[in-house]
Amino acid sequence: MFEAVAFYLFAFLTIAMFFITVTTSQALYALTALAAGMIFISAFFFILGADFLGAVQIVVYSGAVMALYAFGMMFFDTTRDVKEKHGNKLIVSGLSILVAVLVVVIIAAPIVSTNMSASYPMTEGVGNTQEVGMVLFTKYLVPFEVAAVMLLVAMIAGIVLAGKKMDLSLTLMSDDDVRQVKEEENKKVLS
Amino acid sequence: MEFYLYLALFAPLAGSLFASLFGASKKNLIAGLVPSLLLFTSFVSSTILLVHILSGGEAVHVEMMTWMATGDLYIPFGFLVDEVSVTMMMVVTIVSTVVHFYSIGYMDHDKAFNRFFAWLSAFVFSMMVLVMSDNFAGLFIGWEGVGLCSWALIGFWYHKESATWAANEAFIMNRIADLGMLIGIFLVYWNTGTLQYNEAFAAMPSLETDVLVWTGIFLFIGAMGKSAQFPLHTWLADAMEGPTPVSALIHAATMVTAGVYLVVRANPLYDMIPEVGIFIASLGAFVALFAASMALVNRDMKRIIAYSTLSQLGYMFVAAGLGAYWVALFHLMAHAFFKALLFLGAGNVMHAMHDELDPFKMGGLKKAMKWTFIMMTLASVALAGIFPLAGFFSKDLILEVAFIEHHYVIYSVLLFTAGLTAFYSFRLVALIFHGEERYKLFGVHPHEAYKFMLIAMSPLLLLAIIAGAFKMTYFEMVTAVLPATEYHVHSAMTYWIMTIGTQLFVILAIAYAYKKYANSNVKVPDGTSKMENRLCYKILSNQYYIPYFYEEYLVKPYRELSAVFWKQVDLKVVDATVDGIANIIYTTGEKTRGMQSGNLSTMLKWMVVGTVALLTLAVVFGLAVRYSVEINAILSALGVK
Amino acid sequence: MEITLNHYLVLSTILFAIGLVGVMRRKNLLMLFFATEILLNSVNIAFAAISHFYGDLTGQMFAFFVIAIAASEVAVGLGLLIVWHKRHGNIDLDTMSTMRG
Amino acid sequence: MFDHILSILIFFPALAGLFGFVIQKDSVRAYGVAVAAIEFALSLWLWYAFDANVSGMQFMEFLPLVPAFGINYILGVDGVSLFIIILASFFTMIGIASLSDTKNEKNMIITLLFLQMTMVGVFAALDAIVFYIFWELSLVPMLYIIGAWGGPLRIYASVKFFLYTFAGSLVMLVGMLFMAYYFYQATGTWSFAILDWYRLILPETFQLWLFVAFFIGFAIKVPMFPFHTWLPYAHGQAPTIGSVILAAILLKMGTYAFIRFSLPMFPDASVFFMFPIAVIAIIMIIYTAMVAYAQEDIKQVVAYSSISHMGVIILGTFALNVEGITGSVFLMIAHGVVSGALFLLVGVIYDRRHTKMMSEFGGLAQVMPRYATVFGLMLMASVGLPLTINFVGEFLSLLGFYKQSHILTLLAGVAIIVGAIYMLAAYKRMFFGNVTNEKNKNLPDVNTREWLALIPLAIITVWLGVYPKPVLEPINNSVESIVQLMHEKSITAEAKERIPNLIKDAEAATSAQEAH
Repeated sequence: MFEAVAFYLFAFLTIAMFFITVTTSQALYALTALAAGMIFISAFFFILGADFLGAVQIVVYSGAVMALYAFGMMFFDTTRDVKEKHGNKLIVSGLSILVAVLVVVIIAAPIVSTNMSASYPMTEGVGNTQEVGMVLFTKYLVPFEVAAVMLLVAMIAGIVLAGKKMDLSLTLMSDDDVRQVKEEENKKVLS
Repeated sequence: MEFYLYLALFAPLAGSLFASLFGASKKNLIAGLVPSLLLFTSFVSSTILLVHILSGGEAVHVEMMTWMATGDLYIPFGFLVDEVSVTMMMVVTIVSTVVHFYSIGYMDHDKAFNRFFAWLSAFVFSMMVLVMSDNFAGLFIGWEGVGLCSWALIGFWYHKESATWAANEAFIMNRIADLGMLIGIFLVYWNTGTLQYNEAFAAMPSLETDVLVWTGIFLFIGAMGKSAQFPLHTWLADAMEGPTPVSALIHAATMVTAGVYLVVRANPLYDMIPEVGIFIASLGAFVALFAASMALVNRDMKRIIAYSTLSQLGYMFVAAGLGAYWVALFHLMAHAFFKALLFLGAGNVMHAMHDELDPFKMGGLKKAMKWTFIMMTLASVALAGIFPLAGFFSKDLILEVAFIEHHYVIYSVLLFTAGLTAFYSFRLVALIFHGEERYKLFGVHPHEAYKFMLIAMSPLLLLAIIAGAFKMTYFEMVTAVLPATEYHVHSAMTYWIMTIGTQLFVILAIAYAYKKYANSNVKVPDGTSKMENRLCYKILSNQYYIPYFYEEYLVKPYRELSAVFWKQVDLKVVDATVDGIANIIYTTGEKTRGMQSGNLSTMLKWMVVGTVALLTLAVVFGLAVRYSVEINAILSALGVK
Repeated sequence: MEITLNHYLVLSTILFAIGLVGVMRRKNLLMLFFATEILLNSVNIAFAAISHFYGDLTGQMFAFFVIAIAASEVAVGLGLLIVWHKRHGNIDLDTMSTMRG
Repeated sequence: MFDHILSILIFFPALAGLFGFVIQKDSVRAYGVAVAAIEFALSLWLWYAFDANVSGMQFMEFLPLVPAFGINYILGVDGVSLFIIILASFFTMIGIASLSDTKNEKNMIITLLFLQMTMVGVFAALDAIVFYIFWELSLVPMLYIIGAWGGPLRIYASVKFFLYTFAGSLVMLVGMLFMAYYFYQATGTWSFAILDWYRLILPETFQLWLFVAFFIGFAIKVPMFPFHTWLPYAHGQAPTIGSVILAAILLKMGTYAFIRFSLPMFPDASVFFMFPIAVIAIIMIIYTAMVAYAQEDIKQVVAYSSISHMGVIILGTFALNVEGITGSVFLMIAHGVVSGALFLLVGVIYDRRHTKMMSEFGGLAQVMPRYATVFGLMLMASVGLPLTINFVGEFLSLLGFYKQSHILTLLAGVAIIVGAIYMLAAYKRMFFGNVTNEKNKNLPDVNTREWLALIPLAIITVWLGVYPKPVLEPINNSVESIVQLMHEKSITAEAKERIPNLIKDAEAATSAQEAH
């Protein structure tokens, strides 16, 4: 009973948050709603007994990703609306639902036909975190390491891309200098 | 003897090659003399071979080398001199030697003197290959070779449109027949496994009649082309565009008789299929009458003689078709002599008249050209078949054959044709040599041909007169290989009535011709006289409208269809289809290019659409796999599998 | 009222649909990133649920890697976003048409 | 050294071509002629060393390339390919020697040398992948020749040529891959070796599909009706040397491949498709001959006549007996010589007048008698006059097919009539009559360089027409082994009946002789 109540509650909250995310025109609202939604999702993970995953979800999304977005948004004027032209809503939502249904059908198909057996069964009496650790560092060691490298690469890439001319601080420069820098930029773009 | 065989065969080739060395240079008498002398050598060799055969020697058979050998097929260059081929060799070498020497005079003023001799000798070589070969493939070599030379010689004066047109017509029409010949050869090969005459004929009796009939028909189609039988006859008259010695050699004496030679050579085959023989004989009789009728009104000296040749070829086919092969060959021989003589005489006249061909514009030439007059008259007498000249012995024999074999229709047709022959021959002679000297109206000063030309012609004259005397010698010789049927009318009474009757009939025809055309009332026709406006005159002078028919209903449609095939079908259908496919791909790219608007949002939408499509496929295949048993059941119920 | 796997899958479907709607109709590049996160998370729920109901850890493992990829994507994506904004002063999707064919 | 004669034949011209880049412009022609002459000498040596009595492959070479998938560099020649290789080296030689003044002569000669590599490669390859690579590579130099030295429509023509043939050969590649896969399924090992494939007996349905896949590739190359339309454009736009090589060698790839692949690998399918293909061949013969008659451009006449003759070759190939196939192989060589010569001759007049329209000429026989003579000789060879090279091939091809069908052969035999019609009509328009066009009055006759190319061709034309045995014999032996293989491999009763059993026949013949 508790499980059901929790499920429906969080389901409602998640859907609501994400709905706000995709509909609001305010970037800040969207960001906030997304962060909330992420945290609510972690609740499902806890309900499902995937404690470690839930923790990771909160840490990574609500912590790292959101912070990253927040910092990112500081670079540009988030208060200014991006003018959004909207096409045919029916097509958009129809396609979305169709894809979603199909994805679920495909994911669920092997389960429905009950021809799936657990290759890494959960052992009783062992904590979820421990189990995850066991599997992650044996069977999935190589992918794990690859993922680590990937994250490193992504980090460096992010810095390099975003951090060009980091030595110049626009706030500390005079207006003329800023204009000059801008012109140079424009030239580059034009060329 | 082999040496003489090779000498007879290759001397003309050597002459041809020698003359062609001078092909592009100025007139050189050497280029004419050497081939002529080489041909004379060939003639001497042939004579030696003839003597050898006559004295009871074995047939000379040599195999020079392999030509084609693949699978079971084996074709050598084999040559055979037996009684039949030696006869042909004699005819060919005699006439061609005469024509060669004659041509030295006739082509005297021609720029392409050297080229003429190159081709003429090449023709003789081809003809020798044709008659001497011991297999069908070799025969075909000669067959096509004479066709080539005939093409080159008809179109010798290639700056004349009519000459080149006639050359191409002759070649193409011969090709049509050659296809039949080729099919006949294929039939022989696949049914007997060989193309050698002796082996093939030996294997034939064991074959089904159907096969033999088809073989006979196809081979005869080949013969029809070369011998210009109906309906492939039109080229022969047009071929008169060539120089007159060419007409004498190729289109009277030798090449056109190749068809007769083929039938004679294939006598074991035609003996087995008398029904085809009857067809050949009937066609021959028809052509004899048909060609003679066209000769009646024609106003072109050479064409008249050409039609007469055609008519005589009809006679030969009658004899060959009725199984009297030796008679056919005999008439071939006799005809070669007097017809070549006639042509050469016509050549003299043409020379004298500056290439005028209309006999109505001549008249009274006997004073200026006494010798030519005598020769042509004698040749015409021989042609008409008056005793004791060559034509009497050979032509009357054919009439007898038709009579004895109980083909009275053919007999009466031939008899009637004999009358016509006499009439048109002497119409020609009368118009040219008798009556008023109409040529004066046209300001021509005729002169007799060179002496040596007349001397060159004299052997032919001699032979045209005395050839009949050799009948029995000849008969004994050739019947070694040909069926030796003697044709005697049962009662002597009938025989005499027939012979004398025929003679009288012919003489009457000659007299009528003289009466009508040798007087001084003959005028140059201008298209107004009553006779010229008669329907039958028009039909005859237009050659039964057959050339017109060919031009309108075969040549033109072919030309138009070709243009349609090219312009409409090839460019607008076949090629356009290919280009169309390319264009579809191209325009598809051009159209769908709009999809790549560069707008990320649109592209995302397309991405989603693509995802939908792929996922749907996945689901569908998943379901299909899952329910494969049921699907198969349904399909089999529907009868698909 | 038992909560079954199907409930989770339905939830996942709904979230996925919302994410796709976001992907297709937002013209703000940043919002596009948000929508992508939603898509990834919706699938994560499905993975975790299946993992739970079948007692198999593979689903969770998958979810981990999905999260890792999402994090990298954000890092690189934001970097590119910033570069773009520096160049053009906006992050409107409709202005990004250099891939026009 | 001569163990690797085939590799040398293939790669020597290419290497020499590479080296050619550093040669001085003035001396590049001499260099090209020297290279081609050496190559020709080597190919003659190949002929000399070739044992005519052996029916199988000779001078085999083997070098593993991708052993895991059975892709190996295998070379070898038999009687079928030997003479086409010689012809290829011969034509490259006289092509370079008689090259008229062109811009970028150096590039042209280097391109020709590369083209020679691909041509020899195609005919020597015994591995499907190697064959395919050379097959496709041959398109590149030809594309370049047409595209760089061609007429005004050269881009269209070269692209059409390339895409059309390329599309066809892709289908063929699919067929090859499937064949290899099937081979893997049947034997457990991968192999692309043609000789391995020969040993595989395929079920009839597979044969049919594979035959069609290969057929499309080959038919476009031949080119067979209705895939022929690239050819007139390619010929019309290509420079003389391009047309010569295209007609003499490249077209033969298609017909050669029929004999190398389709017949021995799919005997039942060959029998199954024999009559449809024969009908196509007859359409090719008659239809293209009529189209040729309608042409106004002398080069197009020769181009369409090529298609017409290729029809006879196809017909001979699908006679499926020794006479027919031998004839078709011989006709390939014959047609190579004759059409190559005709294109060279057209090039001669084009160099002088820069037009190919027949209406521009007329009466050339008076101005250029030697030219007219050689043209006449080649024309008569093309028409198929006995004692010229073409006749032997045409006669044997038709003779062979007559065994299979009387009526169809009769129709195909129309070739000798329609061929004469368009050729003689073209000759008449160009050479006969009076010289009407002022520009033609003072045309120089054939010059030394042109004689250099034409005399050997004329000699071959007559020599092989009179004495074809040296060529016919090796071809015959190889073809016999192919036919025997086909008979043994065939499954259906009809195929067994249509394809003669040489051994049995031979035994029957000997026993019959003994009975005598």
